[in-house]
Amino acid sequence: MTAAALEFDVTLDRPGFSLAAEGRLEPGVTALFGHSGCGKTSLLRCLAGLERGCRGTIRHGEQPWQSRAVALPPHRRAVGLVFQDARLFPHLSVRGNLDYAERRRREDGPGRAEVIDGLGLRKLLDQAPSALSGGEAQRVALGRALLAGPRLLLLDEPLTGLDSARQREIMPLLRTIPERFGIPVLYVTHARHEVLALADRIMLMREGGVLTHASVSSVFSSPDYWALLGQPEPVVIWPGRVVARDNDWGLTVLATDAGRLRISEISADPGDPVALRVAARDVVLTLEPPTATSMLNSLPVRVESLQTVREGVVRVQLGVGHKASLWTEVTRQSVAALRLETGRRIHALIRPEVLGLDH
Amino acid sequence: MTAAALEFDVTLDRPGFSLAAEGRLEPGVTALFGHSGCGKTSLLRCLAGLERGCRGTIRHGEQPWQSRAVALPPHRRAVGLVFQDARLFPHLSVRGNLDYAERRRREDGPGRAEVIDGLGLRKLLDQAPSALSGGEAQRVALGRALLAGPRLLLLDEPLTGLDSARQREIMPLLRTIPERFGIPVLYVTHARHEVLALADRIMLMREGGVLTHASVSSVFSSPDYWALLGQPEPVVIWPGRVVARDNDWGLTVLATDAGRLRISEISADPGDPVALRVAARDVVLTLEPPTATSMLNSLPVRVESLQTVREGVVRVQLGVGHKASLWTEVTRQSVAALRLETGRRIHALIRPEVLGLDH
Amino acid sequence: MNLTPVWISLQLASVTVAVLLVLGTPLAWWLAMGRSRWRVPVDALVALPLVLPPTVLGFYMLILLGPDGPVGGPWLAVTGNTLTFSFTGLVITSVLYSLPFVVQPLRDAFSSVGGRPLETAAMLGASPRDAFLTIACPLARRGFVTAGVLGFAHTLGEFGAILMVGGSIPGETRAVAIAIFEHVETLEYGAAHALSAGLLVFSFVALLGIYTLNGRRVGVSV
Amino acid sequence: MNLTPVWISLQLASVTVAVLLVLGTPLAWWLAMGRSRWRVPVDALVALPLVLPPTVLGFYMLILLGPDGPVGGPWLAVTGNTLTFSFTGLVITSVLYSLPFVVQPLRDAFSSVGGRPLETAAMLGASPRDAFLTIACPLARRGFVTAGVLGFAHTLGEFGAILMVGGSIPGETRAVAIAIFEHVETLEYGAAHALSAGLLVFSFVALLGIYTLNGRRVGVSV
Amino acid sequence: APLHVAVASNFLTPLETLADAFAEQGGGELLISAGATGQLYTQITNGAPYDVFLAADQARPQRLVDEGLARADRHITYARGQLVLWARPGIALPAKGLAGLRPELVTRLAIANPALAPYGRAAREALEATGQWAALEDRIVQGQNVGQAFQYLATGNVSHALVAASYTRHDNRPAGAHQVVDTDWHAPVRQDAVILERTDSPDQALAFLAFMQGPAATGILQDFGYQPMDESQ
Ligand SMILES: Nc1ncnc2c1ncn2[C@@H]1O[C@H](COP(=O)(O)OP(=O)(O)OP(=O)(O)O)[C@@H](O)[C@H]1O
Ligand SMILES: Nc1ncnc2c1ncn2[C@@H]1O[C@H](COP(=O)(O)OP(=O)(O)OP(=O)(O)O)[C@@H](O)[C@H]1O
Ligand code: MOO
Ligand SMILES: [Mg+2]
Ligand SMILES: [Mg+2]
Repeated sequence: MTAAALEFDVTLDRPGFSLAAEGRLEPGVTALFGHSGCGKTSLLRCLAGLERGCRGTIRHGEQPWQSRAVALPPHRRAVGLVFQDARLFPHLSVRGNLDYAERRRREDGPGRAEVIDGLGLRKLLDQAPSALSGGEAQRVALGRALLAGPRLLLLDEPLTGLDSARQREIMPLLRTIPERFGIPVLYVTHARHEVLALADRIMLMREGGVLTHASVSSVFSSPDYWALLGQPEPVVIWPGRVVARDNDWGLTVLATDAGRLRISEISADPGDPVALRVAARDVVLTLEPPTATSMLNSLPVRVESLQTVREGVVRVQLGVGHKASLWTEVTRQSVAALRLETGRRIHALIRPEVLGLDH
Repeated sequence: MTAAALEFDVTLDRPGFSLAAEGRLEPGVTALFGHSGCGKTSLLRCLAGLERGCRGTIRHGEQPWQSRAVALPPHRRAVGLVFQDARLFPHLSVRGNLDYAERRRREDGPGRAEVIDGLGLRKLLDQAPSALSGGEAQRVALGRALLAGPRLLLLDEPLTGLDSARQREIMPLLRTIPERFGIPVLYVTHARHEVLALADRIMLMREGGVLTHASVSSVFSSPDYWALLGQPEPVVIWPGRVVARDNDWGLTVLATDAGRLRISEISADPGDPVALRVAARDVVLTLEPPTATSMLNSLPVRVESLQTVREGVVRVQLGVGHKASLWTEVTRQSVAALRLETGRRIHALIRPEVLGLDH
Repeated sequence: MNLTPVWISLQLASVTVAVLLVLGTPLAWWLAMGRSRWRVPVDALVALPLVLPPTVLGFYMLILLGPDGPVGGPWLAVTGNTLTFSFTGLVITSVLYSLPFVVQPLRDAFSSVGGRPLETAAMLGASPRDAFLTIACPLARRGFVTAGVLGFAHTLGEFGAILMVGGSIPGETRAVAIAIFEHVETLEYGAAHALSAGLLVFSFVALLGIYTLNGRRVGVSV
Repeated sequence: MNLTPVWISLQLASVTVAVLLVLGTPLAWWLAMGRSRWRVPVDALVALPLVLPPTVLGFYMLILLGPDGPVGGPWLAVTGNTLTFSFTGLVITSVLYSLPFVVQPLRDAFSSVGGRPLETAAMLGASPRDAFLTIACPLARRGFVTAGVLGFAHTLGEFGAILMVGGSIPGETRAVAIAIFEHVETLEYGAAHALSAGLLVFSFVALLGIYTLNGRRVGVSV
Repeated sequence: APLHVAVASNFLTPLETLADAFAEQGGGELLISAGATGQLYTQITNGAPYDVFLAADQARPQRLVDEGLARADRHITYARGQLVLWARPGIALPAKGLAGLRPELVTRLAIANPALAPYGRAAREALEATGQWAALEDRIVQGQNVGQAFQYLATGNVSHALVAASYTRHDNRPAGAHQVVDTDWHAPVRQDAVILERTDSPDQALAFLAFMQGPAATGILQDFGYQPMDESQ
């Protein structure tokens, strides 16, 4: 099994739209995020070799896929592309669609039973594609792509149209595949919770260009991108590490840049990395650390800045520990009651959410 | 303009699946929610007259659409159905698709300019359907259905695949249409935030049957349905009414069953109804009402019940005022620290969210 | 060179194709979409005229359309004209003989279009007729072109049956195929070559025009 | 009744359809999917054999395939056999003459399938050849049936060109169409009716079987 | 090997009878290919594997001789056809022959194509000579050969036909009266036969031509309505 990265620098010109994207995909999940029509599907198609007009270079590990001289045909790229519309083969049953992929399997990948059970396809095997519901078809398409043993997975909104219970069932499968088989996954989605649950890195696109490509935590924590992410409120994502388990109370203790934090027990061992999401609404400011509350974590913080975001609402940036930062939004009245001003030290109760579990 | 309700009691039998659904759709938005494959699309198709095997009765106002004796053909039902896949006519441009619908307009409906601008279609008018991105096609399909002036709108995941900025742009249009034109809208979605933002009522389906059909607030507030709704945490939705505006502080004061609550200013006049959503994570329990916090609302509450939902996490039901109820989840440690037990009186800080605004 | 046979053939082919499209379109539609149990037998029936040698088909048409025949008799009684040896008789024969070339491509095209676009149109208020005309037919355009081309070309080149039913009356039923045949038979190879070449070049240019105009690519997204 | 002509015709039609499918499938594919600027002219060219009257086409084929012809000459030199008045010659003639009936429905079927299923197959590791055989062809099945039916029936009924190139040699090139024709010519109407009826009934049953087996509904979701 | 005879289709039925007689008398089997004279000629010039060609006219055999494809000394006239006027049942034939035909009684008159078929040419000559052509021209329909002209009559589509006399002797002939057209009105329809240069069985072919000119054949030909050969031929 080879764990090769994909490097690309491609352009595509269409009347009224042009794509110019550059990047490097490591094994692991990269979320591709951007407004409808910004060129996500077009980029996937370029990487897969399906866009004739695509110019530039693409290299998978040592193998050039596209350059001035070569253009490896799509079927030789060992790409798995799950299209936005499921595109099952109508003349084959669900089983036939899966078999088709499995017979052409290129490299190691998840096993048939694993795929069928992970995606809940067993009951559907004998059905014709035309007799599937929208979400059922989408799952079959995903399973089919996985069974073909790709070296690069391009997923165009694969969980869109699925209910959240089903999404939660499928996510573990999607999360483990890139690690187990050492393949890069480029995952298009419009759902922030999917990015947070699945992706290691995020590539933000706008109008055919790549705006940024960085870790999910740094992009989500950066105010510059909140608008594009469609975040209604400020958020930070802190990397952390499990340091202890408090079995008496069913708690797990984490070390973060903001200090030690306690959360309700998660199934992770000391040393394991975790990512924590703290949204503005998970932060309560108080003058004093309260005697007892249902919020476990109380941190001394310093007001870094104040900014009125709309009538009556003030966005407060807070510093915690040495380098951690935090946001919340309070009313004008709270600003007065808490006497908030830049530099003021105050207490924050926070309720961090561990990413990669439920959304 | 007639504001007629749709009553139906239909069954549909397929190998391995059977639908049996009954209900009454009033003008306004009803969300149709349920797991993938539970029969949402099938129900829509039955109502539209597209399923030959559909048995039972459907009546729109005074007009029977289906009964033992009659089966009004689909095109005479004045239904607008936005399919899960956009289904634009490939031989017509975007403009042609819109024109097609407008020329066959049946009753009053939103104007052309309103639809084009509300859905952001102006730039796309001359494009061919095959040259649209997934989300663009979805928007055109929605616009086309609106322009045809339907008396009943059936929307099968119309906003799925759109980024949240675009969703926020479209929602106002979708929200006003049922009121302005007196038409019932049945809206299939897997996204809770869309239900909360758009729907008046929700119809929950499971395995071909209608589990419940009631107001969004009562269904979301009922623990029975949280699993099916895919809610990771308990939630209540409280109906409320604007009683005053505190212009000094940019606050709006609401009267609810839980008492008076203050929220940051919303554009509503005294007397206007609002719906408030309070999720478990928006509730902080404290022993005493704190001197000053960034949370505006502090309520005396009574512990109604305690239930361990998973290792280390206890779900607490709280009573507020005379009839309001509230939920939160705390750690086992907090249960001890706050000495939580049934009947105990304690304080809750809550941060209610007004529905129908941003999600 | 006498070009009358050319005009007769062009007229015959045009009228035949027009009649075939008018009759064949609803038939093809019914074959593609119908749910009757007669669908399959009728489908099989449509192809049968092809199986008979043209002159034999012509022979049976002579019986059928003749003044004593089951069709020609009543026709004569009503109109006072015989069907055989008339342009009308030629059209009927050509229509029967070219029927499968028009109906089958159309049927396939309608099947490919399928029921989904029509459902969509119904949801926008289009009646089945409206949807058929504004959606199904445009989407089946490729089938119409193929049907038209095959029907037209086959009628131009057809010869045996037309000869029988038409009686090769100069200026009336002597089509170009008969004329070329006569030139070959009478060893007037020059004239035969010239007429054949003219026919081929004309047809080629016409087809080139049709195919170019038509683009033949709409709806196929690659 | 002498049934040899029937066997000859069935053989001829089978071989012709087989050859046509083998040659016509890639050609139709290229016409449907190719991007060459020769696509449209070739498309127009394919329909041309239809335009000529069969006997005239037969005349040109006779010259082309004859021992002094540009095809028949080299063939004679290499194989020692003449192409004309042989079964092989009949096959070549029928293939040319029925070409449009096979290529055009196939071309339309491939166009309807479009490029998307092939893209999908490529993403699962299928080579273009593999995808063509396992995806495009099965999805174009309706086109294959139509192509086969039209090609077979037209070859069964064809007569003028075959008579010219084949010479009606009993047991070798006298096809059933020629036999029926001769029966009619020699006033043996009884034999002609019997053979014609047999041909029609056989064809009808065969078509019924094909259409029933085929279902002709897969892929159409209504 | 059987002798391969290409025959003009109007002579196919007599030839089948002759072939039986020829075989009976030990002449061997015949392999018969029928077609229009013109077609057969074209085939022969393009290498058709025939041994003997029985044409419906004299021109085509002569051309083959001129072109060196047939041997001049093996060129005979094997039959002399007569033209008959045939009327549908219920229509009286003119007492004074073709010249007396009343045009108003003719709804349609079928002839073979004069450009292609010798009987067609003869029919036209007879109509012109009797002055009927101008009156009937717009009611004349043409079959590609005599056989087709006869089919028009047999299927009831014409009231009259000018066809070969051989049909009057045919077992399956349709009802209706017929009369021979006076041979003065048209040039005689002479049908010539040649042996082709390329034949592998010249002796057998020669034997067949001899048989055709023999008494047994003459009887059969007369039965089929062909005139005996003039001695001058
Ligand atoms: N085949 C095509 N021909 C021409 N323009 C196209 C074609 N496909 C897409 N476009 C245009 O290119 C742009 C990018 O489309 P693309 O499908 O990549 O968007 P996307 O980011 O995937 O959007 P979505 O989230 O809505 O699927 C859009 O403006 C679209 O209109
Ligand atoms: N044409 C069909 N023939 C037979 N069964 C079908 C057909 N269409 C759907 N089904 C089955 O009927 C059930 C309900 O399908 P339906 O499309 O109504 O689901 P849905 O609730 O819309 O799901 P989703 O959210 O995935 O779109 C599914 O189990 C599906 O497999
Ligand atoms: O048989 Mo002939 O050669 O035309 O009548
Ligand atoms: Mg896309
Ligand atoms: Mg659905």
